[in-house]
Amino acid sequence: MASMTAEPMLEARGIGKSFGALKVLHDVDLRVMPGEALGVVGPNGAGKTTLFGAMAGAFPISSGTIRLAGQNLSGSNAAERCRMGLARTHQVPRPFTGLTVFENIHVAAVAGAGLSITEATTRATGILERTGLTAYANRPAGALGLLDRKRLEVARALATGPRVVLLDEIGGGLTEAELDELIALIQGLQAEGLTIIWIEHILHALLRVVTRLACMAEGRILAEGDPRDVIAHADVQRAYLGSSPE
Amino acid sequence: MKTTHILPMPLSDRWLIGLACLVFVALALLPLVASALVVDKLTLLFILIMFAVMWNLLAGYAGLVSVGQQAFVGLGGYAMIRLVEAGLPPFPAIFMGAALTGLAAWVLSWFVLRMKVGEFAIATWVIAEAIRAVVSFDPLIQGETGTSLVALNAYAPEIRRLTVYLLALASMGVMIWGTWRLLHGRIGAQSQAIRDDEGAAASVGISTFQVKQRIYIIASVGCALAGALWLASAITFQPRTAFGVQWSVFMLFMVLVGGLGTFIGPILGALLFFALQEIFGDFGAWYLAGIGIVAIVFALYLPRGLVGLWLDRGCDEPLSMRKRLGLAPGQTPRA
Amino acid sequence: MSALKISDMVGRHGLLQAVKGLSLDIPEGETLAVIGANGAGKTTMMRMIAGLHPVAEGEIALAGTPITQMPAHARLKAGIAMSPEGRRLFEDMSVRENLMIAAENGRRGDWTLASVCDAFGQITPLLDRAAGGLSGGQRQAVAIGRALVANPSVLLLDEVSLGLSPAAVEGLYQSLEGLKGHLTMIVVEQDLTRAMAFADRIICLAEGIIELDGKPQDLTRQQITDAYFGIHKTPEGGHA
Amino acid sequence: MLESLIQGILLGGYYAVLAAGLSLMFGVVRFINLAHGDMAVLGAMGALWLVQTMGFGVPAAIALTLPAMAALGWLMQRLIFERALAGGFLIPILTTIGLAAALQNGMFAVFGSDTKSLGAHIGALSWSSWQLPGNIFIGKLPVYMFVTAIVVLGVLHLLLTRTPFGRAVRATSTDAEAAALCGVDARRVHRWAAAIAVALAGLAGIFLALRAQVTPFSGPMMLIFAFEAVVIGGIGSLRGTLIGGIALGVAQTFGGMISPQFSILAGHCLFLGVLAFRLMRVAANDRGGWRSAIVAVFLHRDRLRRKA
Repeated sequence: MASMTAEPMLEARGIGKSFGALKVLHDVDLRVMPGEALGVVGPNGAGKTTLFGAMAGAFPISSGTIRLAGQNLSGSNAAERCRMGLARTHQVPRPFTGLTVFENIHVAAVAGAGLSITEATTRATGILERTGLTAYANRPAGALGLLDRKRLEVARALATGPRVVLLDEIGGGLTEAELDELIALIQGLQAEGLTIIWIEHILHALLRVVTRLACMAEGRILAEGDPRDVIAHADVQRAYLGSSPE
Repeated sequence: MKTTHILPMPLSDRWLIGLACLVFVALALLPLVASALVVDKLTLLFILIMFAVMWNLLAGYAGLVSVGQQAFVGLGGYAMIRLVEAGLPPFPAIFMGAALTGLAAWVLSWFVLRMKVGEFAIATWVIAEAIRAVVSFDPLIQGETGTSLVALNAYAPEIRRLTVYLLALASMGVMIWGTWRLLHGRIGAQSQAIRDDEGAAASVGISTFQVKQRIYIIASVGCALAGALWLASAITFQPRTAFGVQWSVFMLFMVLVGGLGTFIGPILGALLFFALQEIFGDFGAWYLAGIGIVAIVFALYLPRGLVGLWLDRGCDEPLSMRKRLGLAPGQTPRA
Repeated sequence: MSALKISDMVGRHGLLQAVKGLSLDIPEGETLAVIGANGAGKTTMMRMIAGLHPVAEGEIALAGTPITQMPAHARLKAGIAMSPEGRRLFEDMSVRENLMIAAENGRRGDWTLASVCDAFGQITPLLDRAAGGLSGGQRQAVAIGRALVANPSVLLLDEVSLGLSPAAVEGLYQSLEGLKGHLTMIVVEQDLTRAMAFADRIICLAEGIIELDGKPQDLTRQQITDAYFGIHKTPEGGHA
Repeated sequence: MLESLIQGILLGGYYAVLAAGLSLMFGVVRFINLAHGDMAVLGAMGALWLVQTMGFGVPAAIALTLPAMAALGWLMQRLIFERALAGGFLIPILTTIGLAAALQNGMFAVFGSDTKSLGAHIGALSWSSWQLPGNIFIGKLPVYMFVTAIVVLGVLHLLLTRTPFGRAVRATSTDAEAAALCGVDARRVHRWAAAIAVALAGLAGIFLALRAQVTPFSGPMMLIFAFEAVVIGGIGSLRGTLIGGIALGVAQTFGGMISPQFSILAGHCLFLGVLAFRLMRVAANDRGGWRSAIVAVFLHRDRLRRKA
């Protein structure tokens, strides 16, 4: 593949993070090539969401470096990273409840991509269409159901014109039909060449999208590679299910 | 058919704005016929509306609940007194004073905007108290005794009354119009996003500190301007009154009763507060105690204020900040 | 006689349905293990039984008495105690105080500070230490002791071995063996092998519903793995 | 100098009692009561009314006022604060500001605006003093008040650390859910905590009436002092509150040596300084300590310049 020789789109090296005395991430290395879709799995408390927060700049990291297309991100805050092309969604959707769905996307397009009000309107309209939210455009975001809140998370991230999106458990709690819709959306983004990292515990959904899988446990990457191999990996089985029989 | 435009303002809002313009013109002409008492009362009303609109901008749209806006009310007046003392004519001094207060707000913003909500509310109050104490050290102010804007006595009372009235009317007009423009622009949606969820706002590229800082400075300049105008009509400056926490309490009452975070709410709240004061003001302390109880009742049972009553009936918010997208018939919600 | 009966219980987080119509009948003295992936609804289910999470729909009955609307502190007095996820010890207080709170506000019975220390030997030397300074295994022992000292008839243990060393897990289960049969236990356990060895019955939750329910000896590891990962739902496998 | 220090420390006892109630409400109930100072004034007014109108002695008036204040606190929690707490962070602020306005003006309407003092009813105690070596005079009343403050805070400390009720209070304040799992009814605990907090406010108000004057509008200043003491000492411990109260008292008496107006300003400055230091320390820790914080700030500035 051509991307093998290219520069990684997003690269995390030796990421460590402690909250007080509690060390949540130990020396995590992760890299994604442009256009790649990487899945991240792992049990509760493995540090997956913390890793996303660290990369997106939600809080400062204790050690390590993060590069976006070769550019060092340390010292830039979350807003700056977003404007540089690193967008994220939140595990528990965090819509701006006082704004309408359209305004949620519009404000992201204005702030994250630096568009004018008119340009942002055009982009937001297109994204509403893609994410199937057009019908709810003028509703307050606080009134949305869960699926639509998750769609809005994705829509808002897309509005910022990202090069990389970090998707955090956007499939949890959805029905099968809802999940299918969501997967179709993400597959579409992938086809357009967007780089994706997706944390998900609904494995069958993840496997329909990602080409590579990383499994985390206790703040470390246990295994990384072809999804089927990672699932079969003994350490991964142990992390999920406990000690193997016999 | 795909729609890519934001709906124009609803007809009812256009009527409302037209009506407001008419009222504005009528108010500008009113001194030709009205008595001195009416002019004075209306000046006070304009000042109250300015306070309410500014506090709403701060707390309702940007989520910065301050109990210390009296710092800027007092500083606006104090700066005016100092500028007049330095030789500036009193009326330009009103605006210069407000601008200087903006500078003070810029300095303070680096400190207060890093605090959490509870800390912010109290620390802004303590800062107001500290500024009051510092100001009363100024020999010109003579401690708690205060001073008077004697320079204003150079004007005939009618001229002074009329000038302050017109300046207050114009300032109020500019503030309402400016807030309208501001909230419809980039910063409006961004500040509301910060109010709803600051972390998520940062994650979509909003520079949260800068946006909060701008709103804080604008609201401070607005309060300073209103404070200086109040001084121009009251003439006497006493630190305890000018920096009194009652200003913030009034702002909070007007905004809460009218409807926090709505454009028209604070104006309604100011009108109601003014009316209550006219009707029950003679009851003095009992009236003010009643205001406190009304505030408790609103906070506990009607936290969205008078506009909330309207919204609860399923009606659209008048003069809303919402950007509505034009939808084709097939695109309306399924449910 | 059922110790705990849950009928069509629904639990929500905001608009998300975490528990989707769950029914369960647990006979007195049974040890039930609950397994399932993250987000399957295990912890929400436990919190609903303990009274920490509102029941949106459905009923919970304790020994025949409906307790659906009862607040958590009253459920302790009615006989349901829980060692929650994350242990939730009062970190600034001593171990003794942690135990005393539950003893003072719970039911009277055979379990006292002394008998808890007998059952969990490792607690005794820790009594006067601050709970914040304990190791993972010690914390879990204290959390279980704190639940026991309220003399419950139903004991809920969430994420029993999460974050513990193998030796600590071993010691803990040895102590728990002694409780089997004396009271009704519901145990959330990520370690499948452990769960199959310890419990009388296993249920596997997936996305808020019971995917599998049976006695350990009747279930194969493959069945459980499939239910756990939901792998049978991949396109190749078709929808089960 | 030494005399001022001693006076400042003695004054700190009063501030500590005032602050303890606020801190208890904040720490246990997570409720910021902006009417705390006005409740203190209400306590003072209640005692004054009992003494001046009903003819009770000062000790009897105190003994009657404090339980009444506790009952008031319990009712406030039950009727107002519980409901306000359910409405997020804004509603408690709005509610208690309204309550403050209602209390201040209500007391003004009932008791009038004159400054009042209990000082006239305690005879020689209000002005007599002990003479220490080095020609230092220490008022008897401030010493008695300080001792009372220490005793009250000590009893409160024992109540919180040694009794089942105290354990329930501490458990609820650290983790209300875990406390519920231990059979503790948080609402009941909150009501009793509010009762104690308001009784403490009442005691502080009586202290103020004994050593100086009160007016119906003294409340906001008392609230500010209470906040300053709480923040200076750090939220969460009675010892911290006592230290914060003493630090505030000492700052004010030393400030008062420069000029009378400077007294209160010195307290404000200490408060703002402590707050600024804490904010900077948090910001620095976020960036991995002071040194790297300074480096980061400069790097950051460089990059912004390059962008522009």
